[in-house]
Amino acid sequence: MSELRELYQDMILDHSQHPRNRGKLEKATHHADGFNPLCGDKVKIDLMVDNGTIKDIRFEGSGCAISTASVSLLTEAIKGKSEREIEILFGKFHDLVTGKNENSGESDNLGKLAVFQGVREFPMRVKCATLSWHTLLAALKNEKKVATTEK
Amino acid sequence: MSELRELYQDMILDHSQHPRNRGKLEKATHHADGFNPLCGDKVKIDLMVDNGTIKDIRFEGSGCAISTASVSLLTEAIKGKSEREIEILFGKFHDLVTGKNENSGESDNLGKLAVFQGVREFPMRVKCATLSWHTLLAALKNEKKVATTEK
Amino acid sequence: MLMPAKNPITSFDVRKVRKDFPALELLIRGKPLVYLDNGASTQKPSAVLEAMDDFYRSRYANVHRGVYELSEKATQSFEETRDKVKNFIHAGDRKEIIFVRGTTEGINLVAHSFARPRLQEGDEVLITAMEHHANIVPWQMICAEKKARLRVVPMDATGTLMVDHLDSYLTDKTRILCVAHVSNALGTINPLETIIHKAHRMGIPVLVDGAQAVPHLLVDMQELGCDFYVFSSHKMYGPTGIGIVYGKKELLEAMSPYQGGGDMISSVTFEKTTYNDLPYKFEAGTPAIAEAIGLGAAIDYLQAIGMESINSFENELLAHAREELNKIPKLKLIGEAFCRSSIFSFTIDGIHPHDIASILDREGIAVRAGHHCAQPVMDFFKIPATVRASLSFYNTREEIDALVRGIYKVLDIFG
Amino acid sequence: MLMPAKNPITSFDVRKVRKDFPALELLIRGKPLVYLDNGASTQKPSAVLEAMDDFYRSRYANVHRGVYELSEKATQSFEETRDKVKNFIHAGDRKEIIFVRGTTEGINLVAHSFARPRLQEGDEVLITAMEHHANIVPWQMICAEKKARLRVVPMDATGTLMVDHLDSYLTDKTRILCVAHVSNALGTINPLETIIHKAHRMGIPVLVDGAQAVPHLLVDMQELGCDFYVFSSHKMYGPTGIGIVYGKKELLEAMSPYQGGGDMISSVTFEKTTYNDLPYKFEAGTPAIAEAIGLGAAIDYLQAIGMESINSFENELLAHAREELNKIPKLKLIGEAFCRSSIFSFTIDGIHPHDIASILDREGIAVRAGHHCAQPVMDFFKIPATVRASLSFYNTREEIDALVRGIYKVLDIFG
Ligand SMILES: Cc1ncc(COP(=O)(O)O)c(C=O)c1O
Ligand SMILES: Cc1ncc(COP(=O)(O)O)c(C=O)c1O
Repeated sequence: MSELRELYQDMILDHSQHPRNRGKLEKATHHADGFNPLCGDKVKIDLMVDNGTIKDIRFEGSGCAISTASVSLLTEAIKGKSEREIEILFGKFHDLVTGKNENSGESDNLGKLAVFQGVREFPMRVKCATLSWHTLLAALKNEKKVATTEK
Repeated sequence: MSELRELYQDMILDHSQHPRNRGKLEKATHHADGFNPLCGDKVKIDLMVDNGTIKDIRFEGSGCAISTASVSLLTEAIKGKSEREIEILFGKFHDLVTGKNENSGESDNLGKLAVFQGVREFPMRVKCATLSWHTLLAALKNEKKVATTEK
Repeated sequence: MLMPAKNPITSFDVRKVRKDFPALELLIRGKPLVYLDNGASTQKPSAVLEAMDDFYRSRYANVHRGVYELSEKATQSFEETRDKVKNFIHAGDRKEIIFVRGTTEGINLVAHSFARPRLQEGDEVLITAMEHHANIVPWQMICAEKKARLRVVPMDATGTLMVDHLDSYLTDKTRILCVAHVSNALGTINPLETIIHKAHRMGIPVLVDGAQAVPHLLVDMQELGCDFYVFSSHKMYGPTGIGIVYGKKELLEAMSPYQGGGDMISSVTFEKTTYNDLPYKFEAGTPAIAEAIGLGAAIDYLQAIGMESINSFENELLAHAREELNKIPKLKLIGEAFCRSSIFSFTIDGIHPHDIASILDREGIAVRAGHHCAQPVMDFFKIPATVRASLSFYNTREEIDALVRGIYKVLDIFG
Repeated sequence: MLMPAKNPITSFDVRKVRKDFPALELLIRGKPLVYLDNGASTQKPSAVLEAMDDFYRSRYANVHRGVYELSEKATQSFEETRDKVKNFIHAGDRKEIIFVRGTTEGINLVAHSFARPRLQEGDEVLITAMEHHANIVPWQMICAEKKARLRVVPMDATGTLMVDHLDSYLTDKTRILCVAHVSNALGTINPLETIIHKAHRMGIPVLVDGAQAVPHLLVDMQELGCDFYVFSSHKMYGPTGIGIVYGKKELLEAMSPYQGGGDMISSVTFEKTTYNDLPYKFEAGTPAIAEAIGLGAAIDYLQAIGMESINSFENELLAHAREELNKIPKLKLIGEAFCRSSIFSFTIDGIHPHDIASILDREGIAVRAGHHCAQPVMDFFKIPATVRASLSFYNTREEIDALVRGIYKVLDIFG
């Protein structure tokens, strides 16, 4: 059970049941849709970007606990950041959930996002944890295509 | 080697190298084409039927020794016979080459056709021995379709 | 059907049967595998694996074209499966049995070679609200090409097809009706007799997607009278890579070929090609030879147990499962049709199916979470996904109980 | 090529290699099997059979859709083969590797999804005089549908493509050029570099039928630069039921799907369906999963031996065979191209190939007699059929000698 408890930590359950920053942004400058065909998770992200940094963010969509908590915590983590900073953060986050750099202490810089460490034991859930990030990056590039976690 | 000698008896080799009744019938009343897609054997049969019995027959085509000998010996065996008689003869011939009725002595009634007895040891050559018969029966029915040995 | 069998099967011994399936002894992270994803694909009995292995080791050659003994033997073994399939589904003629890769390719074949040339602008193709993507997308594709209309027979909230309304969907523009025998997402068994009767009264041919039926029910082409029936080997304890299209001979004969190549022709010149006779006209190229041998062994295996025994045992299991699951708080079964096969879908309030399946997986329990390639069914029930457990005759009551315990763990974690 | 290798292979030990192939120990009516029909299909090494058997026993589940561990493992193993194929043929991207049933289905896929939408009335499809039916019939079918013209690059009496004349066949109406890498009836290796260069200069895409090349030659997509390359697993020591289409990513991306169904879509409603990304767009339905595992093992096996070793050893065998056969009176080799693979066709004056093959079969020697699915080649040489012996690296000089002795028996019987 401990691996499961590690995956479904209280903070993840809390954010999945009470996600923050849900909704739309009337004056969004950027937008993208994300979709994970495997489990049907969908996420829509609205951004307000000003001067290269993110002023505001909202999301809509339905997904599993991991993907909902991921997008909820993401919205809190990226406000005020630039695209470059977000890419670096996602790189670290990706390493965390895929179990790369296991003992490098990188997760220290991830703040609350470190709560997703348990995902590394569930390789099939990596896509749940990263869908929102792929969608965010697609929104920043204002890509028309629906973002997926497939490569 | 004995099975092979039994298959390629002198009479079969003779008929395959010097087939009888080769050619066309100017005044054919019936005609059919036969084709064995497996080995590419082709045979065309012209018949002159009068009053329900076969007055004359010619064939054209290329094939292996078994199929050429078969059509050559067939042309000799069926002159003067009625469709019904031919069907009965083919029934016996078919039993002979497939090895049915092995010891029934039926082959006695087959005359020279009994030379094809060795085919029973070569199941894959049955079609070679019977293509001409299928084509003959198709000609008697004046079927438009190309006769094959497939069922 | 959901009723417990009248005579509990005495001859059927699930402990013994399980020994035939090597994969059922696997451990998943130390816990015994509880394999409840049989709707996606079934495990294989040793008899099937050994038949294929032995074929490759002792009789392998390409089929249909060799004049030597090894090839003749291979061809015989391959063609024997055609006869076995014919007998298994009570087809009228071995020529009516076409080897394809699976249900998906089978439906595409019929869409391409039967329906497409018969579709005019404004014509209609009729499917149902509970079809698998394999029985939706090929029809969408040819309807788009031919400017025909895809119409959908609705179902009700229990997941039962609204057969009473069928007549209004069967028009003089309907060129084919395509329906699943058993729904892979809901387990519903559709009333094919009524459906086929109504369609045939209007002269409309019927294709049945039998992917989820053949492994569980006695299937009889003579009784059903459908025009096409399509299914996959890998869902009926046979190997991957092979499946079957049954088609009525007159229809198959009138159809143009599907793929072009060797074996499906009788002669080729650059100017003109003559197609081969049935069934070869539809089997271009080297077929899935060893897979046919494996499918033959799977049919032998199923027939040795008997489809009636399989069906009654699975019905008992299903009844037990539904009874136990109905006791779980917040759990909702999706699909409550009266006639059902041993598939059940469910959701739990506030917990996403994906999370449920992940937690069950840690208990060794393999179930599916997702849309089950039936997104329109999910849309109908306004849910993103369900958890689906699909049973086989090799599953046990204890495995159902393990599932139930697993679900309680889920509830516990999500507090 | 026909030249003996410069350095006789010391590392290659055919005795040892033969032990890997259980079927090579078979007896045919008491005589050791001499299997010389490798062009039709090859025997399988134990490694391939064991990989598939083990997969079914310990890792089997459906792929791509399961959220449980077993399915994830199965998906990984399946997708690993895509990488192996990519590396084996030096493709640029794993997305360029599409699983199909075999060469035949692969060519049909390209004909349907690439060529068909691009063909207008009066356009031309260019093939060659030595194609297998699989590379003729699909093109005939779409040319007939689209009122396009099928044109044929001629060959000369040695069975060599008349590449000098190619330019006059490449017109601004040519939409695709389709050519065999190695002719299955003649053994000719076609000068692909020149051919592809000439076609590309005119902006014409090239499909290469690699069925007879991949088992024998080092094949490199980067070097060849062709647009599509198609081959079958069963001819390269892998299982039946699977094959590969390589296609350049830009072309595959621009193409419409082939078959519709599960896995090839990313979302489905009754109104609208969105197709999945490469390679899945072209892989509808449950694929040949275990077969992919087997193909992966076959590639591992071939790479462990090394395609260079295979090629040089086979060339030595071929040189020996041609030398010995040329000594036989009345025997005529059909196909005398300078660049050749280890396939040779022959006829004997006055003796039909079918009779030759039957007699050889009694000696345990499996050769093919017939048109080898290349009837136009037979028509060109004005013969109904040939005997074809096609070699593998597991054949020996002694087996060639047995063939020669067998042919003398034929001559003897036909006196
Ligand atoms: C050159 C060539 N192309 C195509 C094919 C067809 O391959 P398959 O039957 O595996 O589809 C073959 C083999 O028969 C061949 O030799
Ligand atoms: C009802 C139904 N139809 C069609 C299919 C597709 O079968 P396959 O993937 O074997 O082609 C499936 C299985 O996924 C199914 O359950």
